[in-house]
Amino acid sequence: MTKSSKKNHLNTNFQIFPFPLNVQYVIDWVMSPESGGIDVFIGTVRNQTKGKKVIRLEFEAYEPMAICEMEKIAAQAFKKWPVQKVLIHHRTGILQVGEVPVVIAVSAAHRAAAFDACRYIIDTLKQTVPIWKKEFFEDGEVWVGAHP
Amino acid sequence: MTKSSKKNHLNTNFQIFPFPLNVQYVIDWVMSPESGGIDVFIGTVRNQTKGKKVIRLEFEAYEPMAICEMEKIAAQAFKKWPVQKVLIHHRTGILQVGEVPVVIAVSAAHRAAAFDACRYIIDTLKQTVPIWKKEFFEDGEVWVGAHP
Amino acid sequence: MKIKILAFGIAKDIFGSTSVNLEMANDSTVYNLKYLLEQQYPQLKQLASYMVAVNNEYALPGDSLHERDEIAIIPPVSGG
Amino acid sequence: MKIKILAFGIAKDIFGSTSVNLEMANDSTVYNLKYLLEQQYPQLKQLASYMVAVNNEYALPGDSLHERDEIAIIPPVSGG
Repeated sequence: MTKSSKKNHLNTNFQIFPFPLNVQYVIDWVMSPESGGIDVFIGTVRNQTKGKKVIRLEFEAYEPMAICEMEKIAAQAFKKWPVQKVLIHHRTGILQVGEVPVVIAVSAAHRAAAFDACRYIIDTLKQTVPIWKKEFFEDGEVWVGAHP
Repeated sequence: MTKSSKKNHLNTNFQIFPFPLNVQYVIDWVMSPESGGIDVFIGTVRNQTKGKKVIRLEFEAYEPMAICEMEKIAAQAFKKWPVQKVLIHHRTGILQVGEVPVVIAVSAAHRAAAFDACRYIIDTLKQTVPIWKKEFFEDGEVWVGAHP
Repeated sequence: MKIKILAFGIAKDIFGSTSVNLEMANDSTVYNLKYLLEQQYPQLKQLASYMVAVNNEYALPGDSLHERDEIAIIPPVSGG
Repeated sequence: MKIKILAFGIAKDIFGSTSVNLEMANDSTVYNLKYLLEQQYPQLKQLASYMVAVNNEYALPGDSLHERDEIAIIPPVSGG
Protein backbone atom coordinates (compact mmCIF):
# COMPACT_ATOMS: atom_id res chain seq x y z
CA MET A 1 0.00 0.00 0.00
CA THR A 2 1.42 3.38 -0.98
CA LYS A 3 1.21 6.48 1.17
CA SER A 4 -1.20 7.97 -1.35
CA SER A 5 -3.71 5.15 -1.11
CA LYS A 6 -4.79 6.51 2.27
CA LYS A 7 -6.77 9.11 0.38
CA ASN A 8 -8.79 6.49 -1.48
CA HIS A 9 -12.49 6.08 -0.88
CA LEU A 10 -14.48 2.88 -1.24
CA ASN A 11 -15.26 3.52 -4.90
CA THR A 12 -11.90 4.83 -6.09
CA ASN A 13 -8.43 3.31 -6.24
CA PHE A 14 -5.43 5.36 -7.43
CA GLN A 15 -1.93 3.97 -7.19
CA ILE A 16 1.52 4.45 -8.64
CA PHE A 17 3.71 1.35 -8.62
CA PRO A 18 7.41 0.80 -9.40
CA PHE A 19 6.62 -2.84 -10.33
CA PRO A 20 4.32 -4.61 -12.85
CA LEU A 21 0.59 -3.85 -12.65
CA ASN A 22 -1.77 -6.72 -11.84
CA VAL A 23 -4.71 -6.66 -14.26
CA GLN A 24 -6.58 -9.50 -12.54
CA TYR A 25 -6.46 -7.57 -9.26
CA VAL A 26 -7.80 -4.50 -11.09
CA ILE A 27 -10.78 -6.38 -12.49
CA ASP A 28 -11.61 -8.09 -9.20
CA TRP A 29 -11.46 -4.69 -7.49
CA VAL A 30 -13.87 -2.84 -9.80
CA MET A 31 -16.47 -5.64 -10.01
CA SER A 32 -19.53 -5.53 -7.84
CA PRO A 33 -22.96 -7.22 -7.74
CA GLU A 34 -24.47 -3.88 -8.84
CA SER A 35 -22.33 -3.59 -11.96
CA GLY A 36 -23.39 -4.81 -15.39
CA GLY A 37 -20.33 -3.77 -17.36
CA ILE A 38 -16.66 -2.95 -16.87
CA ASP A 39 -14.46 -1.13 -19.34
CA VAL A 40 -10.72 -1.59 -18.91
CA PHE A 41 -8.09 0.38 -20.79
CA ILE A 42 -4.59 -1.10 -20.79
CA GLY A 43 -1.75 0.98 -22.17
CA THR A 44 1.13 -1.06 -23.59
CA VAL A 45 4.66 -0.08 -24.60
CA ARG A 46 4.79 -0.02 -28.38
CA ASN A 47 7.91 -1.05 -30.30
CA GLN A 48 7.94 2.16 -32.35
CA THR A 49 6.87 5.79 -32.37
CA LYS A 50 6.48 7.77 -35.60
CA GLY A 51 8.32 5.00 -37.45
CA LYS A 52 11.31 5.01 -35.09
CA LYS A 53 12.21 1.85 -33.17
CA VAL A 54 11.68 2.14 -29.39
CA ILE A 55 14.03 0.10 -27.17
CA ARG A 56 12.37 0.85 -23.82
CA LEU A 57 10.57 3.59 -21.89
CA GLU A 58 11.13 5.21 -18.53
CA PHE A 59 8.28 6.76 -16.53
CA GLU A 60 8.73 9.27 -13.75
CA ALA A 61 5.90 10.59 -11.56
CA TYR A 62 5.44 13.48 -9.15
CA GLU A 63 3.55 11.04 -6.98
CA PRO A 64 1.48 13.07 -4.48
CA MET A 65 0.38 15.53 -7.15
CA ALA A 66 -0.30 12.72 -9.65
CA ILE A 67 -2.66 11.11 -7.14
CA CYS A 68 -4.38 14.49 -6.55
CA GLU A 69 -4.91 14.94 -10.30
CA MET A 70 -6.23 11.38 -10.65
CA GLU A 71 -8.73 12.18 -7.89
CA LYS A 72 -9.90 15.26 -9.78
CA ILE A 73 -10.37 13.29 -13.00
CA ALA A 74 -12.33 10.58 -11.22
CA ALA A 75 -14.50 13.20 -9.47
CA GLN A 76 -15.35 14.65 -12.90
CA ALA A 77 -16.14 11.16 -14.22
CA PHE A 78 -18.51 10.52 -11.30
CA LYS A 79 -20.17 13.87 -11.98
CA LYS A 80 -20.55 13.26 -15.72
CA TRP A 81 -21.66 9.59 -15.81
CA PRO A 82 -23.44 7.09 -13.53
CA VAL A 83 -20.36 4.98 -12.80
CA GLN A 84 -19.76 2.83 -9.73
CA LYS A 85 -16.02 2.34 -9.26
CA VAL A 86 -12.97 3.97 -10.83
CA LEU A 87 -9.43 2.59 -10.67
CA ILE A 88 -6.24 4.14 -12.08
CA HIS A 89 -2.91 2.35 -11.69
CA HIS A 90 0.26 3.75 -13.27
CA ARG A 91 3.78 2.35 -13.47
CA THR A 92 7.04 4.17 -12.90
CA GLY A 93 10.57 3.10 -13.81
CA ILE A 94 11.97 1.28 -16.84
CA LEU A 95 9.46 -0.57 -19.04
CA GLN A 96 10.26 -2.91 -21.92
CA VAL A 97 8.19 -3.23 -25.13
CA GLY A 98 4.92 -5.04 -24.33
CA GLU A 99 4.86 -3.97 -20.68
CA VAL A 100 1.94 -2.03 -19.22
CA PRO A 101 2.40 1.61 -18.08
CA VAL A 102 -1.25 2.22 -17.18
CA VAL A 103 -4.47 0.39 -16.40
CA ILE A 104 -7.79 2.22 -16.02
CA ALA A 105 -10.96 0.36 -15.07
CA VAL A 106 -14.50 1.64 -14.63
CA SER A 107 -17.58 -0.30 -13.58
CA ALA A 108 -21.16 0.82 -14.10
CA ALA A 109 -24.68 -0.57 -14.12
CA HIS A 110 -24.82 0.02 -17.88
CA ARG A 111 -21.92 -0.21 -20.31
CA ALA A 112 -22.24 3.18 -22.04
CA ALA A 113 -21.21 5.02 -18.87
CA ALA A 114 -18.26 2.68 -18.32
CA PHE A 115 -16.99 3.23 -21.89
CA ASP A 116 -17.47 7.01 -21.81
CA ALA A 117 -15.85 7.45 -18.41
CA CYS A 118 -12.88 5.17 -19.13
CA ARG A 119 -12.08 7.03 -22.33
CA TYR A 120 -12.47 10.42 -20.65
CA ILE A 121 -10.12 9.33 -17.87
CA ILE A 122 -7.27 8.18 -20.13
CA ASP A 123 -7.64 11.23 -22.42
CA THR A 124 -7.55 13.61 -19.44
CA LEU A 125 -4.80 11.73 -17.60
CA LYS A 126 -2.53 12.26 -20.59
CA GLN A 127 -3.15 16.02 -20.37
CA THR A 128 -3.06 16.75 -16.66
CA VAL A 129 -1.42 14.06 -14.51
CA PRO A 130 2.25 14.89 -13.73
CA ILE A 131 3.90 11.79 -15.12
CA TRP A 132 6.68 11.91 -17.70
CA LYS A 133 7.84 9.41 -20.28
CA LYS A 134 11.34 9.14 -21.72
CA GLU A 135 11.71 7.17 -24.95
CA PHE A 136 14.95 5.29 -25.53
CA PHE A 137 15.94 4.79 -29.17
CA GLU A 138 18.96 3.03 -30.64
CA ASP A 139 20.62 6.43 -31.11
CA GLY A 140 19.49 8.42 -28.09
CA GLU A 141 16.68 9.30 -25.72
CA VAL A 142 14.03 11.98 -25.42
CA TRP A 143 11.48 13.24 -22.88
CA VAL A 144 8.22 12.97 -24.84
CA GLY A 145 6.56 16.28 -25.67
CA ALA A 146 9.12 18.42 -23.87
CA HIS A 147 10.11 20.46 -26.92
CA PRO A 148 7.88 22.00 -29.60
CA MET B 1 -10.14 -25.93 -28.19
CA THR B 2 -13.68 -25.85 -29.51
CA LYS B 3 -14.67 -27.02 -32.96
CA SER B 4 -15.37 -23.45 -33.95
CA SER B 5 -11.90 -22.15 -33.08
CA LYS B 6 -10.56 -23.87 -36.20
CA LYS B 7 -11.96 -20.96 -38.17
CA ASN B 8 -9.88 -18.42 -36.24
CA HIS B 9 -7.14 -16.46 -37.92
CA LEU B 10 -4.01 -15.11 -36.29
CA ASN B 11 -5.64 -11.81 -35.38
CA THR B 12 -9.06 -13.03 -34.24
CA ASN B 13 -10.19 -15.31 -31.44
CA PHE B 14 -13.85 -16.26 -31.01
CA GLN B 15 -14.92 -18.85 -28.48
CA ILE B 16 -17.95 -20.00 -26.56
CA PHE B 17 -17.21 -21.67 -23.24
CA PRO B 18 -19.40 -23.57 -20.77
CA PHE B 19 -16.96 -22.64 -17.96
CA PRO B 20 -15.57 -19.37 -16.49
CA LEU B 21 -13.76 -17.00 -18.86
CA ASN B 22 -10.09 -16.25 -18.19
CA VAL B 23 -9.48 -12.50 -18.43
CA GLN B 24 -5.71 -12.79 -18.00
CA TYR B 25 -5.56 -15.16 -20.97
CA VAL B 26 -7.63 -12.68 -22.98
CA ILE B 27 -5.24 -9.80 -22.28
CA ASP B 28 -2.12 -11.86 -22.96
CA TRP B 29 -3.66 -12.98 -26.25
CA VAL B 30 -4.51 -9.52 -27.64
CA MET B 31 -1.23 -7.87 -26.62
CA SER B 32 1.54 -7.45 -29.14
CA PRO B 33 4.74 -5.39 -29.53
CA GLU B 34 2.93 -3.32 -32.19
CA SER B 35 0.03 -2.37 -29.92
CA GLY B 36 -0.12 0.79 -27.86
CA GLY B 37 -3.52 0.32 -26.28
CA ILE B 38 -6.03 -2.39 -25.45
CA ASP B 39 -9.66 -1.87 -24.62
CA VAL B 40 -11.40 -4.69 -22.77
CA PHE B 41 -15.12 -4.88 -22.12
CA ILE B 42 -16.23 -7.29 -19.41
CA GLY B 43 -19.93 -7.96 -18.99
CA THR B 44 -20.94 -8.95 -15.47
CA VAL B 45 -24.16 -10.44 -14.09
CA ARG B 46 -26.00 -7.68 -12.27
CA ASN B 47 -28.06 -8.37 -9.14
CA GLN B 48 -31.13 -6.63 -10.54
CA THR B 49 -32.90 -5.63 -13.74
CA LYS B 50 -35.45 -2.82 -13.83
CA GLY B 51 -35.56 -2.84 -10.03
CA LYS B 52 -36.27 -6.59 -9.80
CA LYS B 53 -33.85 -8.85 -7.94
CA VAL B 54 -31.99 -11.30 -10.22
CA ILE B 55 -31.03 -14.67 -8.68
CA ARG B 56 -29.00 -16.02 -11.60
CA LEU B 57 -28.87 -16.10 -15.40
CA GLU B 58 -28.72 -18.85 -17.97
CA PHE B 59 -27.13 -18.36 -21.40
CA GLU B 60 -27.79 -20.56 -24.40
CA ALA B 61 -25.95 -20.23 -27.74
CA TYR B 62 -26.47 -21.53 -31.25
CA GLU B 63 -22.75 -22.08 -31.34
CA PRO B 64 -21.71 -22.43 -35.01
CA MET B 65 -23.92 -19.53 -36.08
CA ALA B 66 -22.80 -17.43 -33.09
CA ILE B 67 -19.17 -17.86 -34.16
CA CYS B 68 -20.12 -16.92 -37.78
CA GLU B 69 -21.81 -13.74 -36.56
CA MET B 70 -18.82 -12.87 -34.34
CA GLU B 71 -16.60 -13.22 -37.42
CA LYS B 72 -18.81 -10.81 -39.34
CA ILE B 73 -18.72 -8.24 -36.55
CA ALA B 74 -14.93 -8.49 -36.28
CA ALA B 75 -14.57 -8.18 -40.07
CA GLN B 76 -16.59 -4.95 -39.90
CA ALA B 77 -14.42 -3.68 -37.04
CA PHE B 78 -11.23 -4.36 -39.04
CA LYS B 79 -12.78 -2.51 -41.98
CA LYS B 80 -13.87 0.51 -39.92
CA TRP B 81 -10.84 1.02 -37.65
CA PRO B 82 -7.07 0.31 -37.67
CA VAL B 83 -7.18 -2.43 -35.04
CA GLN B 84 -4.72 -5.29 -34.61
CA LYS B 85 -6.41 -8.14 -32.75
CA VAL B 86 -10.01 -8.84 -31.82
CA LEU B 87 -11.14 -11.40 -29.24
CA ILE B 88 -14.70 -12.33 -28.26
CA HIS B 89 -15.32 -14.95 -25.56
CA HIS B 90 -18.87 -15.74 -24.40
CA ARG B 91 -20.13 -18.01 -21.63
CA THR B 92 -23.02 -20.45 -21.77
CA GLY B 93 -24.84 -22.18 -18.91
CA ILE B 94 -25.85 -20.97 -15.45
CA LEU B 95 -24.14 -17.80 -14.16
CA GLN B 96 -24.40 -16.34 -10.68
CA VAL B 97 -24.42 -12.61 -9.85
CA GLY B 98 -20.92 -11.18 -10.39
CA GLU B 99 -19.91 -13.81 -12.97
CA VAL B 100 -18.78 -12.83 -16.46
CA PRO B 101 -20.94 -13.72 -19.52
CA VAL B 102 -18.75 -11.95 -22.08
CA VAL B 103 -15.26 -10.54 -22.57
CA ILE B 104 -14.32 -8.51 -25.64
CA ALA B 105 -10.77 -7.26 -26.16
CA VAL B 106 -9.31 -5.16 -28.96
CA SER B 107 -5.69 -4.07 -29.43
CA ALA B 108 -4.55 -1.22 -31.66
CA ALA B 109 -1.54 0.99 -32.23
CA HIS B 110 -3.59 3.96 -30.92
CA ARG B 111 -6.27 3.85 -28.27
CA ALA B 112 -9.11 5.61 -30.12
CA ALA B 113 -9.48 2.69 -32.55
CA ALA B 114 -9.45 0.15 -29.70
CA PHE B 115 -12.21 2.03 -27.82
CA ASP B 116 -14.37 2.57 -30.91
CA ALA B 117 -14.06 -1.02 -32.12
CA CYS B 118 -14.65 -2.60 -28.70
CA ARG B 119 -17.82 -0.59 -28.20
CA TYR B 120 -19.06 -1.35 -31.71
CA ILE B 121 -18.47 -5.06 -31.13
CA ILE B 122 -20.45 -5.33 -27.89
CA ASP B 123 -23.28 -3.14 -29.24
CA THR B 124 -23.55 -5.25 -32.41
CA LEU B 125 -23.10 -8.58 -30.62
CA LYS B 126 -26.19 -7.79 -28.54
CA GLN B 127 -28.18 -7.26 -31.74
CA THR B 128 -27.03 -10.06 -34.02
CA VAL B 129 -25.25 -12.95 -32.28
CA PRO B 130 -27.62 -15.88 -31.59
CA ILE B 131 -27.19 -16.17 -27.84
CA TRP B 132 -30.10 -16.04 -25.42
CA LYS B 133 -30.33 -15.06 -21.79
CA LYS B 134 -32.88 -16.30 -19.27
CA GLU B 135 -33.30 -14.28 -16.09
CA PHE B 136 -34.25 -16.12 -12.90
CA PHE B 137 -36.17 -14.08 -10.34
CA GLU B 138 -37.50 -15.08 -6.92
CA ASP B 139 -40.94 -15.57 -8.48
CA GLY B 140 -40.19 -16.96 -11.93
CA GLU B 141 -38.02 -16.81 -15.01
CA VAL B 142 -38.07 -15.10 -18.39
CA TRP B 143 -36.22 -15.21 -21.73
CA VAL B 144 -34.99 -11.63 -22.08
CA GLY B 145 -36.57 -9.65 -24.93
CA ALA B 146 -38.70 -12.55 -26.18
CA HIS B 147 -42.02 -10.76 -25.82
CA PRO B 148 -42.93 -7.16 -26.73
CA MET C 1 -39.12 -32.90 -48.51
CA LYS C 2 -38.56 -33.49 -44.84
CA ILE C 3 -36.83 -30.70 -42.91
CA LYS C 4 -35.56 -30.45 -39.35
CA ILE C 5 -35.80 -27.15 -37.49
CA LEU C 6 -33.57 -26.33 -34.52
CA ALA C 7 -35.05 -24.26 -31.70
CA PHE C 8 -33.30 -22.04 -29.16
CA GLY C 9 -34.34 -19.89 -26.21
CA ILE C 10 -38.08 -19.36 -26.00
CA ALA C 11 -38.64 -21.19 -29.31
CA LYS C 12 -37.42 -24.35 -27.59
CA ASP C 13 -40.04 -23.80 -24.87
CA ILE C 14 -42.77 -23.20 -27.50
CA PHE C 15 -41.85 -26.34 -29.45
CA GLY C 16 -41.37 -28.29 -26.23
CA SER C 17 -38.20 -29.64 -27.84
CA THR C 18 -34.78 -28.60 -29.18
CA SER C 19 -35.94 -29.48 -32.71
CA VAL C 20 -39.02 -30.35 -34.76
CA ASN C 21 -39.42 -32.18 -38.07
CA LEU C 22 -41.74 -30.90 -40.82
CA GLU C 23 -42.86 -32.18 -44.20
CA MET C 24 -42.83 -29.39 -46.81
CA ALA C 25 -43.14 -28.99 -50.57
CA ASN C 26 -39.80 -29.03 -52.43
CA ASP C 27 -39.93 -25.38 -53.49
CA SER C 28 -40.81 -24.01 -50.04
CA THR C 29 -39.49 -20.69 -48.80
CA VAL C 30 -38.71 -19.22 -45.41
CA TYR C 31 -42.06 -17.42 -45.66
CA ASN C 32 -43.88 -20.75 -46.17
CA LEU C 33 -42.04 -22.24 -43.21
CA LYS C 34 -42.99 -19.39 -40.89
CA TYR C 35 -46.63 -19.68 -41.97
CA LEU C 36 -46.70 -23.43 -41.32
CA LEU C 37 -44.96 -23.10 -37.95
CA GLU C 38 -47.30 -20.34 -36.82
CA GLN C 39 -50.27 -22.60 -37.64
CA GLN C 40 -48.85 -25.38 -35.50
CA TYR C 41 -47.34 -23.14 -32.78
CA PRO C 42 -49.49 -19.98 -32.52
CA GLN C 43 -47.36 -18.71 -29.60
CA LEU C 44 -44.68 -17.83 -32.18
CA LYS C 45 -46.92 -14.94 -33.23
CA GLN C 46 -46.71 -13.47 -29.70
CA LEU C 47 -42.93 -13.06 -29.84
CA ALA C 48 -41.48 -9.58 -30.22
CA SER C 49 -40.02 -10.95 -33.48
CA TYR C 50 -38.16 -13.99 -34.69
CA MET C 51 -35.84 -14.83 -37.58
CA VAL C 52 -35.08 -18.00 -39.48
CA ALA C 53 -31.45 -18.99 -40.02
CA VAL C 54 -30.44 -21.24 -42.89
CA ASN C 55 -26.98 -22.81 -42.74
CA ASN C 56 -25.83 -20.39 -40.00
CA GLU C 57 -26.98 -17.25 -41.82
CA TYR C 58 -30.02 -15.08 -41.24
CA ALA C 59 -32.46 -15.82 -44.10
CA LEU C 60 -34.95 -13.55 -45.91
CA PRO C 61 -38.65 -14.51 -46.38
CA GLY C 62 -38.11 -15.28 -50.09
CA ASP C 63 -35.11 -17.60 -49.60
CA SER C 64 -35.85 -21.21 -50.53
CA LEU C 65 -35.21 -24.19 -48.32
CA HIS C 66 -33.56 -27.46 -49.27
CA GLU C 67 -33.67 -30.88 -47.70
CA ARG C 68 -30.22 -30.88 -46.07
CA ASP C 69 -30.22 -27.24 -44.94
CA GLU C 70 -29.55 -26.55 -41.27
CA ILE C 71 -32.61 -24.51 -40.33
CA ALA C 72 -33.06 -22.74 -37.00
CA ILE C 73 -35.61 -20.48 -35.34
CA ILE C 74 -33.90 -17.41 -33.87
CA PRO C 75 -36.05 -15.59 -31.29
CA PRO C 76 -34.87 -12.11 -30.18
CA VAL C 77 -31.23 -12.47 -29.13
CA SER C 78 -30.02 -11.28 -25.72
CA GLY C 79 -26.38 -12.23 -25.38
CA GLY C 80 -23.60 -10.11 -23.93
CA MET D 1 12.48 33.89 1.86
CA LYS D 2 14.22 30.71 0.81
CA ILE D 3 12.25 28.35 -1.40
CA LYS D 4 12.98 24.87 -2.72
CA ILE D 5 11.80 23.88 -6.20
CA LEU D 6 11.31 20.26 -7.21
CA ALA D 7 12.12 19.27 -10.79
CA PHE D 8 10.80 16.38 -12.88
CA GLY D 9 11.37 15.00 -16.37
CA ILE D 10 13.33 17.34 -18.58
CA ALA D 11 13.33 20.07 -15.88
CA LYS D 12 15.48 17.76 -13.77
CA ASP D 13 17.93 17.50 -16.69
CA ILE D 14 17.96 21.32 -17.13
CA PHE D 15 18.57 21.95 -13.42
CA GLY D 16 21.04 19.05 -13.28
CA SER D 17 19.32 18.08 -10.04
CA THR D 18 16.00 16.90 -8.61
CA SER D 19 15.63 20.26 -6.80
CA VAL D 20 17.09 23.75 -6.57
CA ASN D 21 17.00 26.36 -3.79
CA LEU D 22 16.27 30.03 -4.50
CA GLU D 23 16.21 33.19 -2.43
CA MET D 24 13.16 35.33 -3.26
CA ALA D 25 11.33 38.37 -1.89
CA ASN D 26 8.53 37.57 0.56
CA ASP D 27 5.72 38.70 -1.73
CA SER D 28 6.92 36.81 -4.82
CA THR D 29 4.51 35.26 -7.29
CA VAL D 30 4.65 32.30 -9.67
CA TYR D 31 5.36 34.84 -12.42
CA ASN D 32 8.39 36.19 -10.52
CA LEU D 33 9.64 32.64 -9.97
CA LYS D 34 9.42 31.74 -13.67
CA TYR D 35 11.26 34.94 -14.59
CA LEU D 36 14.05 34.22 -12.13
CA LEU D 37 14.38 30.57 -13.18
CA GLU D 38 14.48 31.48 -16.87
CA GLN D 39 17.36 33.90 -16.15
CA GLN D 40 19.32 31.15 -14.43
CA TYR D 41 18.22 28.28 -16.73
CA PRO D 42 17.54 29.74 -20.21
CA GLN D 43 16.77 26.24 -21.58
CA LEU D 44 13.41 26.45 -19.78
CA LYS D 45 12.35 28.94 -22.47
CA GLN D 46 12.90 26.28 -25.15
CA LEU D 47 10.31 23.91 -23.67
CA ALA D 48 6.97 23.49 -25.44
CA SER D 49 5.50 24.85 -22.18
CA TYR D 50 5.84 24.31 -18.46
CA MET D 51 3.69 24.87 -15.41
CA VAL D 52 4.43 25.57 -11.77
CA ALA D 53 2.67 23.51 -9.11
CA VAL D 54 2.24 24.81 -5.58
CA ASN D 55 1.27 22.29 -2.89
CA ASN D 56 0.27 19.67 -5.50
CA GLU D 57 -1.98 22.03 -7.49
CA TYR D 58 -1.31 23.75 -10.80
CA ALA D 59 -0.69 27.44 -10.00
CA LEU D 60 -1.53 30.61 -11.95
CA PRO D 61 1.07 33.33 -12.69
CA GLY D 62 -0.45 35.71 -10.11
CA ASP D 63 -0.50 33.18 -7.24
CA SER D 64 1.88 34.10 -4.41
CA LEU D 65 4.49 31.81 -2.96
CA HIS D 66 5.21 31.17 0.71
CA GLU D 67 8.26 29.83 2.46
CA ARG D 68 6.96 26.33 3.27
CA ASP D 69 5.08 25.75 -0.01
CA GLU D 70 5.93 22.61 -1.98
CA ILE D 71 6.85 24.09 -5.34
CA ALA D 72 7.49 22.03 -8.48
CA ILE D 73 8.29 22.64 -12.14
CA ILE D 74 5.93 20.63 -14.36
CA PRO D 75 7.20 20.26 -17.94
CA PRO D 76 4.73 18.91 -20.55
CA VAL D 77 3.28 15.69 -19.11
CA SER D 78 3.35 12.42 -21.08
CA GLY D 79 1.94 9.68 -18.86
CA GLY D 80 -0.42 6.92 -19.92
